[in-house]
Amino acid sequence: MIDKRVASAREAVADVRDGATVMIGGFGEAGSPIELIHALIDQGAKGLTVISNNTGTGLVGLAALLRAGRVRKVICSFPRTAGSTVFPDLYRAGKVELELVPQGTLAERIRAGGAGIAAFYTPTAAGTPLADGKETRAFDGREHVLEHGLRADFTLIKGRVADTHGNVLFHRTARNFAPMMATAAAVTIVQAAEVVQAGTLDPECVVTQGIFVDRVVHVPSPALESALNEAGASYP
Amino acid sequence: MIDKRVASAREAVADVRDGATVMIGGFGEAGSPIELIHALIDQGAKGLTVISNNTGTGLVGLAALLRAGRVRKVICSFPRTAGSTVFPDLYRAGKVELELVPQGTLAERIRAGGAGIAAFYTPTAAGTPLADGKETRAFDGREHVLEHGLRADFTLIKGRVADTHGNVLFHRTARNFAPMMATAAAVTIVQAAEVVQAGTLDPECVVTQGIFVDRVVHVPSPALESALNEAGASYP
Amino acid sequence: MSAASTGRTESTLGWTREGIAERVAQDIPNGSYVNLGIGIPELVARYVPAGRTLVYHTENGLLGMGPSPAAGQGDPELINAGKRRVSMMPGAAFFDQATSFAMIRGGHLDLSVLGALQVAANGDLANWSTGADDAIPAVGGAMDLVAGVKRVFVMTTHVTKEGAPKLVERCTYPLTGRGVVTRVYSDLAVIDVTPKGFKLVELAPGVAFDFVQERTGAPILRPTPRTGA
Amino acid sequence: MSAASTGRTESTLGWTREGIAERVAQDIPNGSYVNLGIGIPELVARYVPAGRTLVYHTENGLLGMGPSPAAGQGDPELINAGKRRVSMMPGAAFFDQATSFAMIRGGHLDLSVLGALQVAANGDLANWSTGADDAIPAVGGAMDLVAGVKRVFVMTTHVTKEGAPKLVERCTYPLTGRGVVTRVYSDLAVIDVTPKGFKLVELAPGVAFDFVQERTGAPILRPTPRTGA
Repeated sequence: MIDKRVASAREAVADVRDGATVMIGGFGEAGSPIELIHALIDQGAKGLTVISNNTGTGLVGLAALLRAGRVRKVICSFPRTAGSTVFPDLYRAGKVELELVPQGTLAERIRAGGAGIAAFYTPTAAGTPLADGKETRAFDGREHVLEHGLRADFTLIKGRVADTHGNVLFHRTARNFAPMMATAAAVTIVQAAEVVQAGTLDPECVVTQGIFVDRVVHVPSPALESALNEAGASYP
Repeated sequence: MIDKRVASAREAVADVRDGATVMIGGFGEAGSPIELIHALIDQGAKGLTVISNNTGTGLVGLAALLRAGRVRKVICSFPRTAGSTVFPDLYRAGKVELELVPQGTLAERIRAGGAGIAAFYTPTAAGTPLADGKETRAFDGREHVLEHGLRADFTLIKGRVADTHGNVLFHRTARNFAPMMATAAAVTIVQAAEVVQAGTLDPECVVTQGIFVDRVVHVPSPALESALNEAGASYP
Repeated sequence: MSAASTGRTESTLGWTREGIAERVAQDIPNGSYVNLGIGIPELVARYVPAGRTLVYHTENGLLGMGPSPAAGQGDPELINAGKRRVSMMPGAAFFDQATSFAMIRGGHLDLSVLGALQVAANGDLANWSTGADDAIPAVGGAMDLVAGVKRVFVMTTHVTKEGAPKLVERCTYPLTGRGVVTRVYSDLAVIDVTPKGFKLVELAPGVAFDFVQERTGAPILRPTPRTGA
Repeated sequence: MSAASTGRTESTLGWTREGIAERVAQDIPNGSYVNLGIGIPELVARYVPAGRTLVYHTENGLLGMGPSPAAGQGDPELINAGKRRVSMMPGAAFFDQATSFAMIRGGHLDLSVLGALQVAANGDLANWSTGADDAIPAVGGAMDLVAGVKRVFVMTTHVTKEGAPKLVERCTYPLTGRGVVTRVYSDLAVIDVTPKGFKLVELAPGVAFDFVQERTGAPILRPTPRTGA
């Protein structure tokens, strides 16, 4: 019997240590695992390095984790969004470090980390300030930048349906970074709106295979950043 | 209106030039696009470089293409299989060149070629004869081999269902190399047992997206290598 | 809409931004796979001539993107790269970010239409940062798009609000990519980036060549006269 | 099956191949993700103790592989890496080769069980080629498996048909990988590869240490005595 379910988001993130690197899925609010992030705030780990595409909006989810002072460094492609003030304020105050990475390079570095590829040469960012200090090399006369794989201690992602083996389906553009992040962490935690027995999902349609997933938490009605923000919510 | 259907396999491969590089999907007989290969034999292009995992069995499909003397070089991970004699004979006679690539490196090189990644460092084959003459480099104290992306002029693959936009679903382990090969060629040709209108397939389950596919050929009852071989078939 | 469809307004010389969008749309062949940058470039989708089908890619993971639903409608997890709710067209497909940027970086998209801070005569583009000290740096997929997409069209006002040229000899803002711009569509003209620098393709109605040249930070070659039939 | 379950035959000293498979199976924890090499290693699946569920990976693109159907049954496009027809278990998933080898190379598989031509005292493995001039070189996924999977178990006869040791000081055949083997299960013994070389874990029933050492091309350390409770 294989059953990766854990009873709660709280239990799922209980062993995140201070200083851990945590990948967090989502593009804007789509795919943001808010309940897992809130459980991580409750849990208290600090000095975290967060790898995510954005930095959250309002005072909930990713923005709330930053606001709680738990994040030392962000590896990110787009840390400002309409409605994001927490990260910009912390950044201007010098209270959080930023490693800015082009979105496609971020995705590819995470995929590489999960796929055992140490590094790769990409044409993206060649000749720009984001290639400063990086090794470059010409292939077929075109400059490429050497980029290294990224790995994390934990990945937190949101799925639509997961099974007891950890196979996951996503919802539309909420898929975004989750499939790569699932592969690149020592411990991958999925919150899913629906949890089913192994054998329920179509083997042809599984997006993230169970081998990449360690813990499955059932979160039947996940909150959305926009709805929480419209309601003026803040966490905790 | 977008409609990538072409009337026949013959029409689909009509513009393959002598000396072209052709990726051909399949792992063993699973996913081997036999009708497209046979059309390529009829078409007559020679001096081809073929990128595929195997070299076919019996006297049909990939083995028949080799036997017809059309292939100058094979880039391949496992060119001998029970029931394969054509490639071994040609190879021993010095009539075909072989670039042997570990299966995962082959898959990753094709993916890289399709994804605009010029080259990558992999631990696979480090310290073995298949790394001879290749650049190596240590990451975290472990030796990695530099491998380059692969691209082709044409890709021939077999799907279960395709739509008029070129979205493709595959059948079980017939998927294998097809999704990467579809991304890595100037012209990607899919033979599909079923062809449907765009809008029919579930957008969450599409495996190969239409952007990677140029031509769709309806081959309602594709032949299987094993069945043809049992019947003693040879092509042409 | 009527102002847009005439391509002009009475108060301003040259094309309106809708007029630019309409002009861009004319140059996109049927069946193209297109990524429209956030903001003004999104207008292009409204002006695609009848009989052409374009497939829109949004880098957050959708091919076959359709128009935005009415305000308050739609799915908060069916969004575009600008984080606005969108819809999907027949033949659409969802995929992850690695696949999405494989499409971009691997040269599978036919066209990207982007905004610009500056475009240089050698095709360099600056459109992600003014380099200001207090700015929060954010790049998103811009560098990937210009590095990978086959043709990069820029849609922009010809000069800044302060009247400074946006088409320049060399970019002074941090680059998004080197030698990546194919063609610029401004309110005043359509201008190609060629190995010899900027080259006029077409002037907006009522705009004179010298008027454009005066507002451009690098020489513009005149179009090659068409010869014969 | 009765010979296998006793782990011995009357005619041969040590474990039969079924006996080796049974011994290997004992060492695989519940819930492990396992890739069994083509041929003899496939036998392991038959001997998994009751109450344990293993998930089998086959590198041609299936996780959750199940047993082969009866001859002539099954789907010719539902096959394993040995190109034999197989079935699928609840929770199975299909995927492409890039994903399959991401699982392998990325260290997601817990265990691979492979055959060997030679295993060296430093963990080097040779199992894909004898280097013979007339051989058709073919490697498949062997080099990826040994490079990426967390633990690599080798199942092998202790000596070749000609009686030469397969556990050696240094491999003479072309390598599959360097320093990759975790443990060797032969017909005579279970032997770990340690930083100090081969080290005995367990002798097959009725087999003496010296008998094994005589048939091994490198020194075997005796097991560390267990102390106290």
